[in-house]
Amino acid sequence: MNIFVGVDLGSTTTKAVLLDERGTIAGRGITNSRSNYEVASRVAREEALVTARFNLVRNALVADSELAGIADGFVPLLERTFRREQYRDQLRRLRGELHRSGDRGRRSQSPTRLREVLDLIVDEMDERADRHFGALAVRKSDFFRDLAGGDYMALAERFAEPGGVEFETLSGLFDRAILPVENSVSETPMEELVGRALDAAVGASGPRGGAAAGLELAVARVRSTPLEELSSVGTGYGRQRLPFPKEQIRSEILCHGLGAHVMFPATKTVLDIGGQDTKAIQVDENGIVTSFQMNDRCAAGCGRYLGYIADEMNLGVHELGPLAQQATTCVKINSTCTVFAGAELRERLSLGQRREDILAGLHRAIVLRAMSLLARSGGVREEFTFTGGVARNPAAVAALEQLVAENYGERTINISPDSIYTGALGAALFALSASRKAA
Amino acid sequence: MNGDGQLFVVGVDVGSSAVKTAVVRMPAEGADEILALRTDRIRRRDLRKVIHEAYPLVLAEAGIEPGEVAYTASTGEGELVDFRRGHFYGMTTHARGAVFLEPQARSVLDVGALHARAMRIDARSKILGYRMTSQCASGSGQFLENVARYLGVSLDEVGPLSCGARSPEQVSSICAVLAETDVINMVSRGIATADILKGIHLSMAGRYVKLLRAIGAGEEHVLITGGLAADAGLANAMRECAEQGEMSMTIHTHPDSIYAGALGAALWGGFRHRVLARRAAQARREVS
Amino acid sequence: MNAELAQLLDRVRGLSEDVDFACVREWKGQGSGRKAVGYMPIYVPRELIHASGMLPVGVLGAGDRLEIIRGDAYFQSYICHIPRSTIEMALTGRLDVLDGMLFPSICDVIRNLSGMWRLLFPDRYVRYVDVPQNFSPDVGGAYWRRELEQLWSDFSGLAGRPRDARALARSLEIYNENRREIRRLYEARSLEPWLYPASELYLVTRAGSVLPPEEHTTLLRRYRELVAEESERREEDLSRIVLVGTFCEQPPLGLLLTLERAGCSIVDDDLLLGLRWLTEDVPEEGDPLDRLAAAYLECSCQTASVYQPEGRRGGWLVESVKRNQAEGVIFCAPSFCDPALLEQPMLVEALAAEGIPHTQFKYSENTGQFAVIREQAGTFSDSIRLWSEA
Amino acid sequence: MLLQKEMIGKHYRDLASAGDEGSKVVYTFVPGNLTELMGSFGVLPVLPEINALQSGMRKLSGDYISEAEKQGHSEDVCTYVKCDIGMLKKGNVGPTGLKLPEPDLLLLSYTGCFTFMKWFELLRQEYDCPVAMLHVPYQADGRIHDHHRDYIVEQLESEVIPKLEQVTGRRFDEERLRQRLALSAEAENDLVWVLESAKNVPSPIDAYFGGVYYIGPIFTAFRGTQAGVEYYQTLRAEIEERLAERRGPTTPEGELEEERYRLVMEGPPNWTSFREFWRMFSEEGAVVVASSYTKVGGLYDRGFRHDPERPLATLADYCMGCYTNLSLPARVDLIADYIREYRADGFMINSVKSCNSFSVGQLLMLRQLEERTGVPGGFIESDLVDPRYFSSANIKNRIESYLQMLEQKRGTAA
Ligand SMILES: Nc1ncnc2c1ncn2[C@@H]1O[C@H](COP(=O)(O)OP(=O)(O)O)[C@@H](O)[C@H]1O
Ligand SMILES: Nc1ncnc2c1ncn2[C@@H]1O[C@H](COP(=O)(O)OP(=O)(O)O)[C@@H](O)[C@H]1O
Ligand code: SF4
Ligand code: SF4
Ligand code: SF4
Repeated sequence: MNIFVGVDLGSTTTKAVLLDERGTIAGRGITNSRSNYEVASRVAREEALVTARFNLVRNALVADSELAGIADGFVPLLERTFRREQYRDQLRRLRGELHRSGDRGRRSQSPTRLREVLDLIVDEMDERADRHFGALAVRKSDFFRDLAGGDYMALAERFAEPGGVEFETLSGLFDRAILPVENSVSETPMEELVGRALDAAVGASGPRGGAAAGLELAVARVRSTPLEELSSVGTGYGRQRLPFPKEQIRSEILCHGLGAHVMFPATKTVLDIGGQDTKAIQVDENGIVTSFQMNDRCAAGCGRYLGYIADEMNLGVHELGPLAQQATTCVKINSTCTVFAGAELRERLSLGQRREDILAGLHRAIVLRAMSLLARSGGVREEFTFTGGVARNPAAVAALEQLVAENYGERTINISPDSIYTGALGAALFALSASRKAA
Repeated sequence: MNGDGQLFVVGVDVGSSAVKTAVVRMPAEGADEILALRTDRIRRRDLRKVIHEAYPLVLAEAGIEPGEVAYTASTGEGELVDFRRGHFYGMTTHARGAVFLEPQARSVLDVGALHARAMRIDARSKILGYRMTSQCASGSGQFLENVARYLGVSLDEVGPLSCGARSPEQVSSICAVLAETDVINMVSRGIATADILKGIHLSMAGRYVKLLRAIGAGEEHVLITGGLAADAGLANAMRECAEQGEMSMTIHTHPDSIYAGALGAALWGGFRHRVLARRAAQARREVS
Repeated sequence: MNAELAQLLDRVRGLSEDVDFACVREWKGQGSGRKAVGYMPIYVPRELIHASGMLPVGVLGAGDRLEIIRGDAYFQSYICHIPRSTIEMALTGRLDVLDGMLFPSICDVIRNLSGMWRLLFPDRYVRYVDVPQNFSPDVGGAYWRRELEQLWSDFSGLAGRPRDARALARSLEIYNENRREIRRLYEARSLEPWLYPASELYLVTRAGSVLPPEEHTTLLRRYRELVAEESERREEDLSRIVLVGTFCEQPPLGLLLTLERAGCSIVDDDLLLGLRWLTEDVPEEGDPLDRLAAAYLECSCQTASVYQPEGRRGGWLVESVKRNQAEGVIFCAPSFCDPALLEQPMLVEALAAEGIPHTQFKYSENTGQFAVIREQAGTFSDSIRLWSEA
Repeated sequence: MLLQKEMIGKHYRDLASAGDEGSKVVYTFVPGNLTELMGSFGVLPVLPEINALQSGMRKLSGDYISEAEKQGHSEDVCTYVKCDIGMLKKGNVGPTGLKLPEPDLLLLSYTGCFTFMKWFELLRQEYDCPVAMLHVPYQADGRIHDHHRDYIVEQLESEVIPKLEQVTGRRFDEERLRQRLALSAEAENDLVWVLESAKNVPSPIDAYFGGVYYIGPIFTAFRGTQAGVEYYQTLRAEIEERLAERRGPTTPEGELEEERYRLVMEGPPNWTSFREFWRMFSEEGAVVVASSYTKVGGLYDRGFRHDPERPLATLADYCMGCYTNLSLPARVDLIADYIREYRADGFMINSVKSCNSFSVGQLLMLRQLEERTGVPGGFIESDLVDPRYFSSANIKNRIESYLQMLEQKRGTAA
């Protein structure tokens, strides 16, 4: 199968979208951005290839009348199995790195004692893997850093004292070890992990007899289908650093505009709130950008603002929105600067204000800033599409809906669960159309 | 007050990252003496609780009873110190604390978690001029903390690492929050942690030297107070910047610099106590 | 506090917080065909509007009472705040109550704002009032008289009534009386600042930007009487301060309160100059338009927006410090305000020459956090009090 | 270009020796400058704005600005002023390395900017020399009123000329002024021809980055001089040749090969990274065919010429007609016309932090121009001479996105 790749190297996350020749989405992949851009874009791409394979499996099953019944259960099982394998593989590397940095440090603790504690923690993390990837598990994040980090810190707190090691030492070690883990690629090729997952899933899925044989056959066929990349286009904050030639790099503004247009063809106005910048884009009926505005390099008003606040509150970014939605009033936040807002938050908490209400204020603050940008780019026109990571945050969405209604009247607001992939989708479309043109 | 005219005074400096408390003995004559110092990081804890817990502990450390305290003064964000007798403003106390720690100090640079302030003072710690950084946390202590976290080094390591840097990386002023990506960028270009830290120190130092310049600090003894005084890398970078800017000031830190605010508050408290006592005595004399 | 005083203060606070100009709407509703003309702060001859039977309405920004959404879309981050909230009010229909809008020549921001108004509201009456920077009666004076004449004609057209010199003469008197009353209040405050907290004085004065002048004069008088009866207000140990730099964008009320809480007692200020830019009475004799034109040349207050033909800047400030026995000066200018901030070094020089302590900081009308300002003002007043006698 | 360097070099040498030669020196501003009048008195003009921009180009402005801020100037205000004050405090050494003479008179032609007034008041505190204030009314309703012209002429007669007479000890000679005005008009004709050559496709000039070199002499000391006339003759001949050979404009990288985008620019350029900024456009094949900045010292392409027949009135008209003295609606009209007349693909606004006179209202201009012309606009932010406000990556990103947008738009139109 021929595929076209779009990679969006964002400041916080790197996304890849694969299109087939007809322009349908074959796969999507995401990873957190990290210091090695090349690794980030490779991982995102491989992740997308993995989902592409899974999709192929699903299609093969659905196409087969005998197997169609199990497709709904099989693919998620496959995915979970794969993720667990992948997580374990990364844990192995984390263990290695933890040991290595533990040995290097000149600490008062005896290195063996430290190693023992570290092993205790990682062993336990390994056992907990199923909690993240069980059938009913609600996964807190897509990223190893977050999943492992959460477990590690909790366990470190538990084991530090009995193990005679300082918590600070342990947390420092994690911060150090996670970097090389993220910045290198596993020795186990992704294809092999996928293969293992497929085998395991076939084993665990339970069909017997003819169905089992059919399943095995279908899976084998998918495994041997080659996925060939015909062309690729890169975009996003880090696009200049991608190992792509210049003509394969597109401005993220254009990609977001086009991506939003393809997802919601009647889109006129696009708002993208990403990790480190916010863009307001107006597009015409062909998805072509007619004007745009973006903010300055200040975290106030971007996703990182919320990320920072989440850190301050010891929460995950995905927890912020739901909490803020429980607010009874909306506190007015006076600080513009993110760091000062963090301080204001602490101050207000200590004065006894409700966490939910303050959070509501913080969400409103960031959306207000986006509203100005929107106004500057030409206002909110019908239809309006909200993309970027912050579109995943229900409180931000609610605040936006309210402010748009107040200022522009009724507008259709499009939000897709896949909106974080908008830029990458646009890039993939550019890749596809470039290769069509060349042909 | 004891019969011998000595006072015990307490200063509580409520910052945005930590609460600093100091207990000082002020004899009727002779030098004032620090009895106890204490820092309590706030770190997502209830601020009121931190303050209230710290107080008895620091008194115990100083070996005095609550009833013996003549004056408790707050400074910084002192509203929550509801057991205080008076409040003094941050610059007033840092200036006083600085002169107490280093009597020759004529300029004070207070660098805390969110703000930096430069003050020029006289021998009595009177403030002759000052400048503060604006409402952007770029280049603040919190910023440095964030950077350290992204680099995976602890605050104590920051200074020594930076001092050992060979070819510091030029860093423009960057957002304290987005610094993460900038730092990641630098790491991705293979720049050593030490060089990144030194670069950041130099960029911060540049701003601070500018503040000092703006208040007209000349050939003087500059004392760094506040949390970042503990960071040898910053002081070092400041010296380099001052030299480059052909400024002949000398940059100093003091091991107790972080307590300058708390000490200053305590000492001003003692001063006020005596003024008030004198007034009361006078009033009594007038009555009788 | 006396109930009537409390009520009066409530009323003026309500007027200053009202971004919908309800009282102007009310005034217009009381007579058919009534019209109102808005103006940005300073150097606007309100007398001419009044003489044409219209209500002059000061547009002083929206302070912190409006979330700025569209306003920010028109102004880059490095521009002061008052034009943002003003545009926001206009775009949300709040200024529809105004039948015309005047933009005096204060600075490039207000000047360009007048052009923005023309582009955004092509059907409304807009005028840029280019105040002369030449003070010779035959040159700048003649020019100003022509401009005023033009304005007067415009107003009479807008109001639909002929120009009437007698009406103008009466308006001059009414405004003379109003300014006299404000001056009295300032003098009283300078003598006993603890009786007239700056935040109150500000609100009471500010009411004059939306009330008819006759009504405002009565209100001012009543305020002074009520305060005199107020027995709870006692002298406190505060530093006497002159506040400067706040002539256009209005400081949030919280700022004035903060200064006072930090130990500064304001004994003179340059707030609300739009209501008091003429520092003496306009003479009652002669052709009223001539007198009004001449008054600008002879007795208008000095601000950063007006050229000073001779000498060094800041004489008036030193004089105010001395007259009011102030112990220091606080420069408090809106962020990004070029006139005020460029003026400051010259004023500082004048103060330094006299050994008058001073400090400076910036605000914007919607600043909500005063911690830093409190800290600086507090330190300033600490330094005056703790060290001054020693 | 060489010729221009020589002219400027000589001017600064003359200035440096002004004290020895007994020449009188007048400081004044570019918009509304009375060069012909000053010339008729034989005084040498110093233009602090030009010094500031030169300091920016030579990367000295950062130091100067921080010197001024150290003296108590706010970081918020116009950096031209701070750059100038800083230069003064650091010895007043001009762009060619020669010391500048102190002013005998500050001629404050208060045209199109309030900051000018504060600037010269600040200089007056330093030099204690006389100031002649010329208040030029703003063209708020888009036209010149007779009584405004009269007001300016009266000020010239009662304020400016007497002060020039007093400083130089010479009497005002109207005939000499007329001669100079005639020379001005001649050079102005050629300048307009050069600027309008950009109507050709491809354009032989860049009317913004290249344009600043073209306007240099006529906006400064050389209007109304023979040298000025000759400069514009030479320039015109050069462009005629270029046009005949269908050659593109000069860029920092040599001649532009392919004109891919035609742009109109609003707002002054950034000086501290002038070449880098220029390169961001030229590398992508973007040529600026018309700009408003090249009109700050006179709007000649809309018909105004200095007129020797009405010497003082023509000066008044000149002052009132400078670009920044135009109302916002008039500015929008002008740029919209440029976009049409010069067949531009797009327009771009460089909004500089320093200059409220230029910048306030530009975001509204952007909207209005897009609506009126149907051509998309781009918006970038930088500063004149403050290196802290030139974020290269940011600006590049915006320019790149903008140009790609134009290209994409063209792709579908075709
Ligand atoms: N599940 C989620 N719930 C809420 N917010 C999220 C979620 N995922 C991402 N975000 C927000 O989105 C931001 C990242 O957005 P993204 O569009 O990926 O940015 P970029 O393209 O700059 O990397 C994060 O800073 C975070 O605030
Ligand atoms: N040991 C240390 N080494 C380096 N920096 C330190 C150290 N301890 C504290 N800091 C810095 O000092 C800052 C806190 O300073 P402090 O003066 O206490 O601020 P505040 O009064 O605002 O709480 C922290 O943000 C941190 O960056
Ligand atoms: S104001 Fe705060 S969020 Fe914005 S750039 Fe500065 S540090 Fe970053
Ligand atoms: S605050 Fe200053 S800059 Fe802003 S409009 Fe008023 S005078 Fe102009
Ligand atoms: S504000 Fe603009 S026109 Fe005025 S001096 Fe500064 S740069 Fe020049």
